[in-house]
Amino acid sequence: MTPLDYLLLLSLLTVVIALVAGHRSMGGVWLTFTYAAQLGGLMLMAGLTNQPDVITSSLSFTILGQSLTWRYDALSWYFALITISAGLLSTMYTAGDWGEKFRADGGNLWLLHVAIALNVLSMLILLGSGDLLTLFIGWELVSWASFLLMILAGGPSIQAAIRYITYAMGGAMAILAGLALIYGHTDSFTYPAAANILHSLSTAHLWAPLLLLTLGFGVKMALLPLHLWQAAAYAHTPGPGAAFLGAISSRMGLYALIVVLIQLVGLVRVIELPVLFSFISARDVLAWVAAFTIIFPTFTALRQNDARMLLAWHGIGQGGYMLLGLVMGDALGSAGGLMHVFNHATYQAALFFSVAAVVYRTGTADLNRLGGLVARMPLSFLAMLVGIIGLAGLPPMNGFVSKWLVYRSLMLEGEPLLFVAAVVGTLGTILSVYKLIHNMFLGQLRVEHENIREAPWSMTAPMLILSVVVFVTGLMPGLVLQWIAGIQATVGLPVIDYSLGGLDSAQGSLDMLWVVGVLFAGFGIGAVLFYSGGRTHRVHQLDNYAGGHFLSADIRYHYSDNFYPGLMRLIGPLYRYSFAWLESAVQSGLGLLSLSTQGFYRRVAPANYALVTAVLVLLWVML
Amino acid sequence: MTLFGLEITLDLILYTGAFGLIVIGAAGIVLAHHLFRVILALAIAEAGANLLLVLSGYRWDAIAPILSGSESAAPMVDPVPQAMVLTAIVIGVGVQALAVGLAMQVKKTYGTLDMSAIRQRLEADIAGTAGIATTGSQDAPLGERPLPPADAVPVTPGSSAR
Amino acid sequence: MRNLASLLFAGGLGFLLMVFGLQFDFGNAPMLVGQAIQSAAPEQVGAANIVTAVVLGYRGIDTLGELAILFAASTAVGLILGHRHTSTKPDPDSGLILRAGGELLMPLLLVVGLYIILHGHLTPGGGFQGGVILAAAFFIPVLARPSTPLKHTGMMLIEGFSGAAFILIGLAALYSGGEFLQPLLDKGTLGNLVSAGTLPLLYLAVGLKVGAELAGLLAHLAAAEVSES
Amino acid sequence: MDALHILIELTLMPLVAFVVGLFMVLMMRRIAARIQRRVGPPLLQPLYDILKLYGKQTQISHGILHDIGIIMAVGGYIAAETMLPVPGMNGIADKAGLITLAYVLMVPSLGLALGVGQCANPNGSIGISRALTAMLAYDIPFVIVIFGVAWQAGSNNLVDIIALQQVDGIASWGIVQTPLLAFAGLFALHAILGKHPFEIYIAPAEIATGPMVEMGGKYLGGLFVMQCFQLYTAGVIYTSLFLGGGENWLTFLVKSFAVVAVPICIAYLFPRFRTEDVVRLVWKWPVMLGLIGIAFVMN
Amino acid sequence: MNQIVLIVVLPLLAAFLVPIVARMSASLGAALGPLVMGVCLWITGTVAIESAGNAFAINIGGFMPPLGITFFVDRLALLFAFLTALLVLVLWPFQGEHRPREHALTLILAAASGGLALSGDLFNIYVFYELVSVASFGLVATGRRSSAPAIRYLILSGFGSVLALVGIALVYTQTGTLNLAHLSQLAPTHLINPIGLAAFALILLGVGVKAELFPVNTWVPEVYATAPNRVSALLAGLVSKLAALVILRLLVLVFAQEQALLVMLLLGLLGVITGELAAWRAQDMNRMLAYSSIGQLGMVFVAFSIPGETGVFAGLAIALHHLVVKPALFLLAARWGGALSGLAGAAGGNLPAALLFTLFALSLVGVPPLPGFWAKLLLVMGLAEQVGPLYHFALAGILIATVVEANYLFRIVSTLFHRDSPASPAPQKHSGGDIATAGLFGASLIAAVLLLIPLSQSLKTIAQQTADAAAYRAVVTLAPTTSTLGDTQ
Repeated sequence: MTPLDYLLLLSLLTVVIALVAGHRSMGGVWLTFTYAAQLGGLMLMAGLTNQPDVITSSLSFTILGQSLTWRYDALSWYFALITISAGLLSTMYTAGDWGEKFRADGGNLWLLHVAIALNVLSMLILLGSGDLLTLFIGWELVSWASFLLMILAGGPSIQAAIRYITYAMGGAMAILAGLALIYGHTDSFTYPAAANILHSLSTAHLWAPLLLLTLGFGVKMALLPLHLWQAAAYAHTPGPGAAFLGAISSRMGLYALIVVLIQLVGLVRVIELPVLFSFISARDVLAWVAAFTIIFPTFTALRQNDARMLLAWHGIGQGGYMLLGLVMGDALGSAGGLMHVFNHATYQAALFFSVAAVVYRTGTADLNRLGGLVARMPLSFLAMLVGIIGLAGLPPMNGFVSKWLVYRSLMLEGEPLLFVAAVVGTLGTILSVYKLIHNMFLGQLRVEHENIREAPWSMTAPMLILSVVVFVTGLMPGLVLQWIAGIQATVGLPVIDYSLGGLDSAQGSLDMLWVVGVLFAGFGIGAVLFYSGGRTHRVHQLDNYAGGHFLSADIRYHYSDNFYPGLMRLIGPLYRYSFAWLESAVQSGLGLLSLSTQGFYRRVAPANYALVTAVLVLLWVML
Repeated sequence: MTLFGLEITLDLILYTGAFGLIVIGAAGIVLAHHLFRVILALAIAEAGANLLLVLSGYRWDAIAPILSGSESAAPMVDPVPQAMVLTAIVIGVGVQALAVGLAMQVKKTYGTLDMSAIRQRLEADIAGTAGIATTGSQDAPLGERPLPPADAVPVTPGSSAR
Repeated sequence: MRNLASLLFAGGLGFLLMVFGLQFDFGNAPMLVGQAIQSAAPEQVGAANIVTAVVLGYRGIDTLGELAILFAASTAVGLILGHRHTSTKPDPDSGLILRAGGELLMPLLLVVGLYIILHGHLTPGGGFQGGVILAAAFFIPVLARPSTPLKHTGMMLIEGFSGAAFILIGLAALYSGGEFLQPLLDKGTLGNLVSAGTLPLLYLAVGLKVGAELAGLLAHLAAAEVSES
Repeated sequence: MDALHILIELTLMPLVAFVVGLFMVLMMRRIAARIQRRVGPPLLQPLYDILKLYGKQTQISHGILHDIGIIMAVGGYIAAETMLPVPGMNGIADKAGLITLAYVLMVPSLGLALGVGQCANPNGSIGISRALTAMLAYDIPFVIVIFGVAWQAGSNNLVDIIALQQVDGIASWGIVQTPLLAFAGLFALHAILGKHPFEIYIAPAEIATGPMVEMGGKYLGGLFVMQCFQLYTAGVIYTSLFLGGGENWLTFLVKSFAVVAVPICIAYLFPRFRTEDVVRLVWKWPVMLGLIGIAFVMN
Repeated sequence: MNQIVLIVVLPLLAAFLVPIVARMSASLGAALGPLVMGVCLWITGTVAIESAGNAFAINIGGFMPPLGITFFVDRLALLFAFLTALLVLVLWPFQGEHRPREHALTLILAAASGGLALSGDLFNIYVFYELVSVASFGLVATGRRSSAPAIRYLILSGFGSVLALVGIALVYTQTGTLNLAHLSQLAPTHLINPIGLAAFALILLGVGVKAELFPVNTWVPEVYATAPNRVSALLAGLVSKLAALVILRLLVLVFAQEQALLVMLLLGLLGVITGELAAWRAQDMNRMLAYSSIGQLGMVFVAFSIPGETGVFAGLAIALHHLVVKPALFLLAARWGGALSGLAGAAGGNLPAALLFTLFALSLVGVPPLPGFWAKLLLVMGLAEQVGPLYHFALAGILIATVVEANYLFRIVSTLFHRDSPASPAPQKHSGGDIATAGLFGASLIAAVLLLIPLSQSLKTIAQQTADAAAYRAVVTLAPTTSTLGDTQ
């Protein structure tokens, strides 16, 4: 029994407990403990981050002549850490009042627990894949587990989940095709064999598997133009489920891409690999896909009117930073990309938790039906504030550090356009998250929300924990960067030279300890200055400038709808529906084909086909 | 004997007969509108196939495969195809009888033996039993459009509060 | 236009098959199995009619299958067209000549049919040919008196037991240590009526079965027509 | 560099910035007055304004976040000033760099936005919406310029960039080496300052001064302080990027004031642009020039 | 060992006697069929144990092979004989009014299916094939509104038979023999040529009607939509596989040439694509399952078109998987036959059925670790090993079709579980028998997951044995006089 066995067994145990006790009121608490135990199991393997080593599971099969093995390395460990933590916090969140209300509203709490536990288990299995076949199996398990999580809410989530599973199956089949091509060359699914063959393949032959695998894994990552499924699917998942999915689910695609692009093909090869008949390389293509994945979903998020949708769209956009940093391939960029996985998971989960808390209290996530909640739910507000600062990538939160690393890498690699694209994404995010927090927590408190209270502790605790993590890892990014450095050493990337506060470099270093320190000192001075002024007195929110008009409680005096009209007038037509058109075109085409094949099976004289086929085959035989 | 430069031999004639029957049958199956004619065409085509089968056992100057006494020196035609044809014919009879029975049932059910009418009635019947629209109806497109139109219904601030 | 295309394809099929057919050396078939059977049949089966030897001996299981097909078709027709409705309408008068002719012809046809069946292993003819004649014999009374149904129970018994007899003869061979349908009994003298072992018995079963099945089929169809009109 | 030294630097830098900023505000108002054929305010008028606002009796607060917004706005700038090297003082410029500076500079905007949002006045929110849109517009040419300069210098450390420009006098200044970037930068600077024609987010007649609508007393005073820092920061960044920074305090101040004067002089000649026109304009010319400039730099 | 012939003969005997017995005693008549099928099951089992996996041949009537008819018994034949008996038994029409004729037809179907699995003679295969046809026409026509589909099916099948007969005639004219082992011996000199290929194409089109091969499968949707669901289950589950098995045997033994594989590949691929595409828009459960069945069978053909043991292995795996899944789905569809949109929330009334449906759908789509995944993986691996663009094209086609399949299957699954459906009349509850039977299939699917490794190994052994034409020839001892072809040609 290796530590990995313990981990997988613990995860399995969690699933079993969820199956047995998921419907009990104490089930959530027990599950929280088992997730904590999983985290403990993972910590047994913490040594992985220090040296490039693997821990193999004693579980292995030989089937159809292929051996299936599982093992963990630093990369798996890092992703597993995020996965289990997300599971832990989501379950903790679910375990208390939220779950009770969910059940009271007719939700299937048992299924939610089971689905999250299954998701964690399948992700841990995927992360442990020791060859291409187990990678694919894990991949499928993850896809279907998240399908279960997405679909359990019923209602509008069903459409979204079906769309997801269609995309996911498309992706899985592309992966299978890619694996098949590799298998066709090697007759084996092991990583070394695959790496060997991928190294020796000619450019033209390498493209097909590479493209297929990237497309397949890209679906899960929601890379453009395969991103349409994600936002709705995540947003319609019940609160903690959405947080879990938003935090880690689509990062599995990144994990697999790292395995393929970096461990198997080698980033050097990707950088060299030219796109046929052009002067750009595969790396450029990937980088630009990542850049567009940053821009388009971010600006789509900007126009959402549902908080969960908005966050989910941002989740897509942030995935672009991860890929962008990674394909830069230098120490900074890849560190930034990898670190962003952790950072994104933390603030995204905090944001979803906060939104779920608001939904829990108010019953809506419609940005046009909220406002002024900061006075009633200050802790949720705080979590959201920390979260949006992280999401927008502003100091002092952790999102800033990872994005900074990506920017620096882009600058050093001399990619001005990609750099601009990344910045455009960040700016769009700032606009969008301000809209989020403004429409929900700032401005006028609605009459019907006059009497609501802060969410209970079982809900605020997870988000505050996450807020602390977001802040602390922003202050001391070295905590995360040490894991990143371990990963970089394991997968064969240049290793980042980090310090506790950031990194030291001759070409411009970053020390978050100083930056954050100065920032807070500045705030302190500002506060001193401010409070040295005259005494303030608090007025009612309706005591407001209204052009001489007197406001009363029934007047909605809050600007929320169509928040950025000027911008929308300008850029709205540029991207609206462009990808949805693509999708519906495929769909209509399929429908047309389907209709005609049905027509084929409806013919009056079916023997016609037999006759024609016989004649054609005989003719072919003769010629 | 030659015709149009083509030497007319026995095998040409016989094969023409066999394949001709098959062609007639095939054309009938494909083209006929009346169910009974289709069944007849099927019978014709089967006859062609049987003829072809018999021909495969033919030998020049051979006698029927019946031992009539001691002189077994004379070459006999192949008995195996004959046996096969016997079987095939009976099979054909069975199938055709069943076909006629089915045709009668069809006539009873739909009141017509016209192939395309049957096809239409059948389609309507299946659809009717299942409770769905017959043809041309479209499924609802899969999934929602991901982007709600921003400027579809301008909600004025305050309107929702009242 | 579509008709023309279909015709063209049908013609094309014929032409292409023709091309293949004409590649053979017509009249000089390889006859591998045929030759061997011709030489082996007299002592292995003992039937003068080699075709019969093939039908009931070498390819006996084919014949069983074909009997089953007839049975299946008859059963299926019975199943589809349902139980016979006894017509309430009075018999249309079929006339004296037809009635009398029918009554006269029936025994004659029975005799001829049985003769052909029983000589199947010696001369052209046999169970199928004879069976069809038997069927006609069974069916003629129905033609003469449409409202008088065929003796259903009798038909069914003949149908079932003749088929079972065929199989049981085969099984007897199996349990006497041979293979299924292995020839039993004495081969006798080639050309005699009582020769070729169990072959005539099998042919009798076949004949009865075919006769019963065909008659049943015809009766079913006729009854359905009667009930419809 | 001992701790005391750096502590002194960190204290002095914002203080200098504030004082210089006050004079920049004065200069701005004087220039505006001259263009409008007025005399303009006296020397210490900006300071008096701030003191007066801080001392006012009616200080209306819309909640704690309203306060925090102002604190963040001022505090963010104070922090940012420590990352801007001035002659003799580098502060923490070598630990932060250009990108960090650019992002720290967004913190005050975000703080202000939060504070305004808490006021629950649609005029304020509309103003913020416009201001954020404008930020989206001008930050793009701004980061292009930053990229170009950082690439040119091979570093994103402002200290390095300034040092490189001081190697051989004017010839090594950014404005000579990379004139296109310098021009794009000036354009962006103008927009950053939010002066005419880029002041749609204030638009007094339309949305009642937008973000400032609910600001009075020390809240407005805070904003005045912020304005001082803003002008100073803009001037010093540009100076550091393109004008070789300050060899000494004299040239440093001259350059900074000159930089700030340029947009102010132009500003009052134009009417206001609509939001989308701002975006369109800024995304067109400075971005184009900036990209061409980068193309030159990277060759 | 030669008692294996009983699995063909006994059901026939029972079929002949069922009407008589039923007349005498209704309960005895009703019990006769299941009893006989149980005996068949037992016989197959004992023979399988006795033979210990070694192939052997039985000469019917005791005549040496090319003269008489041979039954060739190897693992594959035994497997399918066993499955035939088992499936017929499981899908036996226990419920409803007792109709001896229906029992007789079912027994005939079983006998003929066993015959198809065992027969080693080309014409004998044709006879059994026709027997299967007639029996299935009859069974199909027992549906209330299925006479029109049945006759259309009959006509198509009849035309196919004509083509097959012509193909057999070509083969016989060319070689003068019908025994598969003998043909296999002669094939290299006599059938690996255009005539052999033409004969194969004709036989393929003929036998393909039952196997739901692409252009001759137009009967499938309408027949499955109207026939009783147990009959649909038998046809889709069993009969189609046996027809495919026949084609496999012919392909391996007699027509092993590249072009033949190519034709199969092309037709199979078209079947996959058209089937899944048509299913995508199907609006009722039965027709959707029918189209999906076309797609699955197409996949079997694509697999068989991979030369060698790999293809046989993959094809058998897919065929067996489909044999388990599709009958169960048809049973579940028995009460869910209406419009798909009418199934909203059906899971509420009948959770086990909905869960079973989900399980089968998952396996059909190929979700690991369910058997469907491994079958598909085998196919993918097999296709990937082949060089040639057409194989890769087929790979792409199959994978795309899988995506389409996942979409429509899970549209239904989600409809079943759709909670807040409008007040629509709840679909009927399933009969207990249907659910139990479907549960049996589901359990076997799960068992297959647990026993995956031994199962895959034994299936591999079966595939090896099946793909080995030389071993087949070695088992069937030919009469010495005919073992070589005279120089008459």
